[in-house]
Amino acid sequence: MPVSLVPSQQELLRIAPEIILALAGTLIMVLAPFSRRRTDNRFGYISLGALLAAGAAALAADQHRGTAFHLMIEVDGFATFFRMLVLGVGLLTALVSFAYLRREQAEPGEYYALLLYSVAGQSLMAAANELIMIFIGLEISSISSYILAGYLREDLRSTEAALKYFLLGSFATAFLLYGVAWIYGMTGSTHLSEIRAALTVAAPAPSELLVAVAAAMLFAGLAFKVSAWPFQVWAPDVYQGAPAPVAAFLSAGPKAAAFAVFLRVFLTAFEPAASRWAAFVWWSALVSMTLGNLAALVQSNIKRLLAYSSIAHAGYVLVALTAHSEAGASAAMFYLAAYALMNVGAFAMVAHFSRRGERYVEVDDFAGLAVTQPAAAALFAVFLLSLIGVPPTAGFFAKFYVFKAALDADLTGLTVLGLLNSALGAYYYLRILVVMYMREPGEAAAAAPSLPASMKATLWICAVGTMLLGVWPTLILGFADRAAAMVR
Amino acid sequence: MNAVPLSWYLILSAVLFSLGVAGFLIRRNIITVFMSIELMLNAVNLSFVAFSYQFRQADGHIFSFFVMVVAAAEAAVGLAIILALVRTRRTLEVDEVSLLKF
Amino acid sequence: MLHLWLIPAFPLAGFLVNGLLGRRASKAFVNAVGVGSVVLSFLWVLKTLAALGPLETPHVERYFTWIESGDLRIGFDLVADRLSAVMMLVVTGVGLLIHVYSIGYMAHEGGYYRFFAYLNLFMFFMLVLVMAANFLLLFVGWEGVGLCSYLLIGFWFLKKSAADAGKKAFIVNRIGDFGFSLAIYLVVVHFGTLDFDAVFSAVASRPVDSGAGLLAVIGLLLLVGATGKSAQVPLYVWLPDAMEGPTPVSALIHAATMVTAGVYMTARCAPIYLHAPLAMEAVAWVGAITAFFAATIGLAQHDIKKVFAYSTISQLGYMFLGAGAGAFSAGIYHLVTHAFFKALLFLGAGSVIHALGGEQDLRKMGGLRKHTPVTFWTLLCAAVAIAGVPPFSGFHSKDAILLAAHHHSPVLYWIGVITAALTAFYVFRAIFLAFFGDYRGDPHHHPHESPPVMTVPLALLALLSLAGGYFPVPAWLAPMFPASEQGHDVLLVAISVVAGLAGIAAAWWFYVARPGLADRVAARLGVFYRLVYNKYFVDEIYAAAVVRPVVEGSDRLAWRGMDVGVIDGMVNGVAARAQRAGAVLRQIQSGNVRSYAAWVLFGAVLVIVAFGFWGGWQ
Amino acid sequence: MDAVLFLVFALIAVTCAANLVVQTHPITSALSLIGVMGSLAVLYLLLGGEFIAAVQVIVYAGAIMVLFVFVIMLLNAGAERPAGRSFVARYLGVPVLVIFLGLLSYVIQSRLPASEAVRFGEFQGGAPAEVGRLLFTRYVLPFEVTSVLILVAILGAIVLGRKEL
Amino acid sequence: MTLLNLCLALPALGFLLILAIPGHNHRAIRATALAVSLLVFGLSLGLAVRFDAAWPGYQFVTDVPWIPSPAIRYHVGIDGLSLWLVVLSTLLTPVGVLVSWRYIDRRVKEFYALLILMESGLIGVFVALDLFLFYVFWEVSLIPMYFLIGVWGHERRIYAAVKFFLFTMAGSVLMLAAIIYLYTQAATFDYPAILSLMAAGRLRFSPLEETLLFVGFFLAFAIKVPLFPLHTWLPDAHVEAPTAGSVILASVMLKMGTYGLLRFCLPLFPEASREHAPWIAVLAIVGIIYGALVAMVQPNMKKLVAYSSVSHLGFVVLGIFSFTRLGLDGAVYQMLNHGISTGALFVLVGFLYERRHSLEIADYGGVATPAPNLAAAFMITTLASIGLPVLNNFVGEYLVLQGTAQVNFRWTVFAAIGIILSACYMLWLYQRAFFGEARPEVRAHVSDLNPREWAAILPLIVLMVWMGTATRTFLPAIGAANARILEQTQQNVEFHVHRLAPTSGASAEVLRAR
Repeated sequence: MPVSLVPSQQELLRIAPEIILALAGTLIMVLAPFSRRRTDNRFGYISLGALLAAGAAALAADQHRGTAFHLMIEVDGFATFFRMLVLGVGLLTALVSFAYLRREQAEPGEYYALLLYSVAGQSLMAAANELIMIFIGLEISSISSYILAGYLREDLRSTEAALKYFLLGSFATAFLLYGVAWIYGMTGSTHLSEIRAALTVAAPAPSELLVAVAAAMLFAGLAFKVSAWPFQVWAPDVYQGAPAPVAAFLSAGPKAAAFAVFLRVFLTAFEPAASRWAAFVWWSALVSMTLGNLAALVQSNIKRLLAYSSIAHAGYVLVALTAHSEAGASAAMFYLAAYALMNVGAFAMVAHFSRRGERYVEVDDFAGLAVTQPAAAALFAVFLLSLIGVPPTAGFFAKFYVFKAALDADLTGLTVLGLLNSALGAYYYLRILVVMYMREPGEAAAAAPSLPASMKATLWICAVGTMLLGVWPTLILGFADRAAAMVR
Repeated sequence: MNAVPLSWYLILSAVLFSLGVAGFLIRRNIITVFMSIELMLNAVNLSFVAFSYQFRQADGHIFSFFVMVVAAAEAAVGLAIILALVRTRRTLEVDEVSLLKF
Repeated sequence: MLHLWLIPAFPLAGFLVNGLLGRRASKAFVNAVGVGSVVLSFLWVLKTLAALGPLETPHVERYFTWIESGDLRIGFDLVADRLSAVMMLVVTGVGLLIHVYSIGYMAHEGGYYRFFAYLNLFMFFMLVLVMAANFLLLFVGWEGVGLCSYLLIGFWFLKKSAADAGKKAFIVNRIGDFGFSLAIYLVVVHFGTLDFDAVFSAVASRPVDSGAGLLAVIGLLLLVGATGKSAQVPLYVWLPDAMEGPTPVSALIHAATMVTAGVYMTARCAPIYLHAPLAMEAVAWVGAITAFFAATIGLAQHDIKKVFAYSTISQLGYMFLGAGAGAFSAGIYHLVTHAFFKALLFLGAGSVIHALGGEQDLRKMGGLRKHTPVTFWTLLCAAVAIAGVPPFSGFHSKDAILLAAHHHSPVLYWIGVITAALTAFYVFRAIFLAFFGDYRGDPHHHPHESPPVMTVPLALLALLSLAGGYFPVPAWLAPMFPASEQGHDVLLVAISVVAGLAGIAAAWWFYVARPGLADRVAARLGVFYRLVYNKYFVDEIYAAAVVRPVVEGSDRLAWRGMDVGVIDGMVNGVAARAQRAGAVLRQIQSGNVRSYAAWVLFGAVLVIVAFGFWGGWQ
Repeated sequence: MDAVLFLVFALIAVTCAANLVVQTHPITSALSLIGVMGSLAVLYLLLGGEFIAAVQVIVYAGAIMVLFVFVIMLLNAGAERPAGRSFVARYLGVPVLVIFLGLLSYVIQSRLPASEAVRFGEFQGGAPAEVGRLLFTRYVLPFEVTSVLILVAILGAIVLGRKEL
Repeated sequence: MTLLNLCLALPALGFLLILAIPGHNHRAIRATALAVSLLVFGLSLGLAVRFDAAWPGYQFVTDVPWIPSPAIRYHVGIDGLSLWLVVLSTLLTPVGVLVSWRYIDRRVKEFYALLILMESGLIGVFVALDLFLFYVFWEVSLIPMYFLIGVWGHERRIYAAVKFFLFTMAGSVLMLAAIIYLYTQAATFDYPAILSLMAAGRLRFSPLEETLLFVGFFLAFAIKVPLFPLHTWLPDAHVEAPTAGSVILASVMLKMGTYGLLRFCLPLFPEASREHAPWIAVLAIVGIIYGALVAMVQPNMKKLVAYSSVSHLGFVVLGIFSFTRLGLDGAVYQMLNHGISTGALFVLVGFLYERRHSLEIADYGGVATPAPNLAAAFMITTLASIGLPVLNNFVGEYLVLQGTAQVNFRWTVFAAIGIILSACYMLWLYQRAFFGEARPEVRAHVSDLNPREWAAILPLIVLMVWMGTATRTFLPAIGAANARILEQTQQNVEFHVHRLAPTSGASAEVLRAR
């Protein structure tokens, strides 16, 4: 067959966001050695620009949907949704990092470059339609996040987080790969649609058990990335140790991208075998929620608390996945978007409040913040309430859609347990609110610096977004609905 | 007795994978732990190549090629992380890297 | 329209004016409003009754719908019939005298305006009670007078005993009201209305309840209400304590009017009782037992007001006895005469207390005949009336009751006779102790006669006590109740009169002729005397059997046990368990990478098993 | 012949891998790993993977492992101290690992088409030409994208390896 | 129709307005809060005036789409049931503002902002006709209260606030589950639409489904009411809350639960409601007696009043689950009554606290001497609370018990015991606090009511008398709404009526005649 090595313009357009990000990353990387000023924000601006441009490109690509590069990439509504989501997370993370890097005296150049690369990897994952492509996207995203987690290399916690993340991440990746190998062995393909076809129409059909084991290994690899039970162990340590903006990024970006893959793989490729995996996802969802919430109850470090809560939230998204329906997919998408807004907001607040060297990261340090900085406290409160799932915030609608999808799929028991879980989860978020609003200001809150402009911008964007989605969820939901319809 | 069943390769792969896992579980030197991961990746590669034989396709080879690239990248980054860690902690004992817990 | 509503409205207006403005107003103003409103009310009663004439049929006036829900409509309706006419006259008439008396009695008390406001409010509710044309409105008055009783008993609220007594009165009454209200609910459930005429005509069309049927239940529940308000066994305990209130209050509320509400209500519900012999029987026996029981306690009291209080309870028992024996008109008759002589007894007692500067203990009185002659003579009038000495008022009404009782059951008659003797004894005991012999009180205090504003009402009441028996109450009421044929048995009359006279004689013997004998007899009687002296320890028994268990139980079992212990314990337990679970779960997060890897591996195996061997095998 | 070759190199691979696991000194482990890689390269050849066998030796055993050895030397890593502290890894991990291996073996043995047998030389699609063709047609995007991965790796090494702060 | 929307929107605007005022300008903040709340009250009176009591359906309806998928509508409207509850909310908010005037002296801006915001949520709960919208308002009203208790409360405020939040949250998530499930069956959240689907027989639930859904709704409401044994959050919340918080909590927030029972539980799940009525009624009665008994032994005034609320609300629940017109009317009336009289009690207790800085009854005694007007106001409120005729509570209690008597006389007997007990605890409280010789510290600190305090308490006292006598102002509208609700619960549940009927045949007769 005659093949052209030169990709068409359309194909290039369909990967334009990744190209832009990679180029911008490289540009920063090249420029970085020429600027050794720690307070340099230029790279930040470059990356903001790149992210915005990539967003525009993603939207442009959405106008020309279709596959590219031999079915490696498929630009559809789903891909665009997640691309925009991870780009948005990248944008917010970049904004949070402005002040943070300056404060921590860390070099901004490589940081932003890594961030852009990581986002590029996630963006690829969102659009990838083939396991190898997914794998490479995942690795780009992961390896850059390993480094980002250890970016404060003088900091014991940061390096430890990086090491743990790296070792366990690679460990899980090995499982993922093993699964890919087996899938390839069963179906002769790594392309999602072909796998699906092989599972449904191929004769002789591959052994169910083998497929199941392969799917299980894939599940292990992906569940690790989204920190769902029973692969959640790494998350608390890494979130706690990583620099706060990075933790914000980890909890939203890679997670969203991994979920995108999760949805694609399990709702397209393995959809025919749903009877095999749905039962376990049910348990995974339930245990993730419960375990995350219970363990969060007893945390005193706010980053660690948010990490456990992130496990719980992964559980909620898995509830949507358990439903394995279109509604479930769109609910999961909405949830991830909402979660990104509120969780990045919350971590941003932590990043700002913690001061140099992240000294103030205990929940109790926030005592009386509402007195000394009412506006900041109110913004934080919005995020926390949204994390609880109180209307009219995005978090509420996110939970609502998830559980609606679950009920549509007759998952009554899981719904009830999930909702009870969200009541349980309310407790530890409330504790932060309590400390912030109902205690007298402590040393940390009394000396809290005022919000720098970039931080203010992040917090306001997140808060307004959270509230906006809480009042007009359709802003995103319609998008998600249409996108979800196309996953299959 | 000339032909080896494909499943032997796969079982070998599984055994090597498991040994890699065992290394991760048992070894305490961070570098050795890391090498165990490399062992696991190698085991996966064996599977890829074996399956590739089954389909008489070269795709599996491509995959293992990519795996090697990834392994290389991981090695570079991983060793850099280990270097950074050792610089601050002066230890290679993985058990001593447990500041963050509970 | 005769504007019946004005009758209660005047005192209500008086209450509002005095209540809102009285604190800053002069005493004269307060008097004018307080007494004037009752005068107006009394006059309006007279005018109304004159206009209504013989009242062959009840005159009902309907004003507005008070409560309407579904098919149930309860109006603010007032009725004037022969029964309520009697009551209106008694209430406004005696009430007026007592108001006037109060001007003198309360002259030196603080909260003067408050006192008159409360009295006016009481008049309002009492009039609503007697004029109500349906059960619920009657209940309004019923509760309202209870409230005023509470407020007035506790008038001197700085005194703990007064506040306690008020509270006790209210709560014990509430227990009675509990029964009354249940009766109301049953009436509505079964008759669909609360209007007297509709209910009673429906009752009339039913067969007589032979056993414990619906009407009997209603009747008994009403009786529970009546025992509360009219201080009958077993709910009489509040009335003696109620003497903590100012004496005019005792006279008006706890002798003449409010406490008779139960009798009035029983008479009002005569159609029900007549269809429920069981309930009738209960009424009679409750009355008889109370009459005797209270009389015995009255024998040994030293507080002059307490003596009269037990006397009131006893006399109310008489009225119930009459009603229960079927002689409703006799009961009401006695109610009227009792209003005269018991009000007089209390006001006289008040005059004595006033004369002695607040002393109420009979043992510290004596020889007051000389110091307070008007009081003495008027009190004596009351005493002969209550003792049933012919031809004074008590004789007539008591006889009517005893005759009916005998007709009903001779046992009841004999109880009545013995009670009559006891009554004569303790009343004259009080008179003799107070007015005869030598003054035993504080020698530095010089007793003085009360001012005319107090003595004039006394005199008027004395007149009524003596001649009140000639009001043709039974005849007037006869059309209201089925005639109970009572042959006028001279022997029975004679026996009761003799009993009364014997009581007087005994009292004279013990307290005038042979002073000191009483104490010796008391000492001889020992246990029995102590029992009576301590009022049979009923209050103590109630406290130990009801009050303390309830309070302690609520505290220990309900609050600290159930609420704090069990429920909150469970809630906190769940919370603690969740915390503990969290604390256990976090242990997984040991911080050790190798164990994390073990968990990941464990998870992978779990997933493989789940996907491979569990999911699809069904 | 095939069987003998397979068995010999499989045995070497397993032995070396086991040695990696039991040795306490990282250098010994590294050398064992190189042994595993070498024998795997032979097995690749048996499976028709000429290109991949070569890459295995050159890149993996040659480059990556050298990096490892270099770092071990750099850090002057000595033998592990005894007394490991992970209870979970030993008493949960090891038994579970046995189950894991048992499961996989069972699944492979029972479900995989048993007829398939590997004969050396029967499949020759793994020659560099074929691999290269695939790499630049069908897998061109992943191939290009790996460049980003390499960039990330470089960047990471720079960031983390840089000494001054 | 714009009137109702204004009632909803104005407080929200007021919230923003107050946020815009500089935090140190306390006077302006208070004035704004008062003005806004009075304005809203005025508007709600407009609602009451223009309300057509004869028309049983919803009035002032606004129905516009909010979210297309799933179809969630901004559908609001009021009937006789919600009308007075809305007015109650708008009345008590200015009262809350007035009683906080001096009481709240720190973080004034936030306090008033939250208070006014809460009003919006409360009104929303009572007017929402879309289940989803209802849930949103339900939750929205929760947050400000949480802060009011937690920030401006007393010593154990945090415990109380968290307990309050978690109890309510635990209930409401179950309700959310039920609401969503309902949606999956009915494909709409629109409440009237769901009812008409049910009436047309196009929406049916199996008994199990219905029971589970019922329980989902019921638990949420029962916690809010609170029904024994889910009541333990209430005493803590009340004791720790600032006066305004207690007032709003007791007067309005608890009514959200009973309102929900009546508005949603009964019509949506008529069979389940009837089937479970017996044990719910028993719980209500246990609550009545138990609440009263526990109230009796409380050493803390607010706790006493809080437990008395448990007792009073028991009557409401009992009335609702009597399924009689009288019971329902009484229950609704009792909601309003409790709002007024218990609200007033909390206001007065708040006044005492402002003077003496203690809630322990033992720290008072003889207050009547230095503060006769306060004592008089407290007395009237006490009397209203214990159900004295011509004051408001009597009417409600009477109707409830009368309605209950039509169904099961034994319930009435036990419930009526609560009325005896109410006199015990309230009068005992009154005696201990107000009677007796005034102690020196009482004399030193306690003064009589000032004009601001009069302004807060007088309207409530006037209402107590008004509602006790002129019931026709309120009852027709309530009755019309209840008749409709009762009708909705009677579809295809005839046979249950007989099963519930009392032992004596006569009352069944009466019931059938109705």
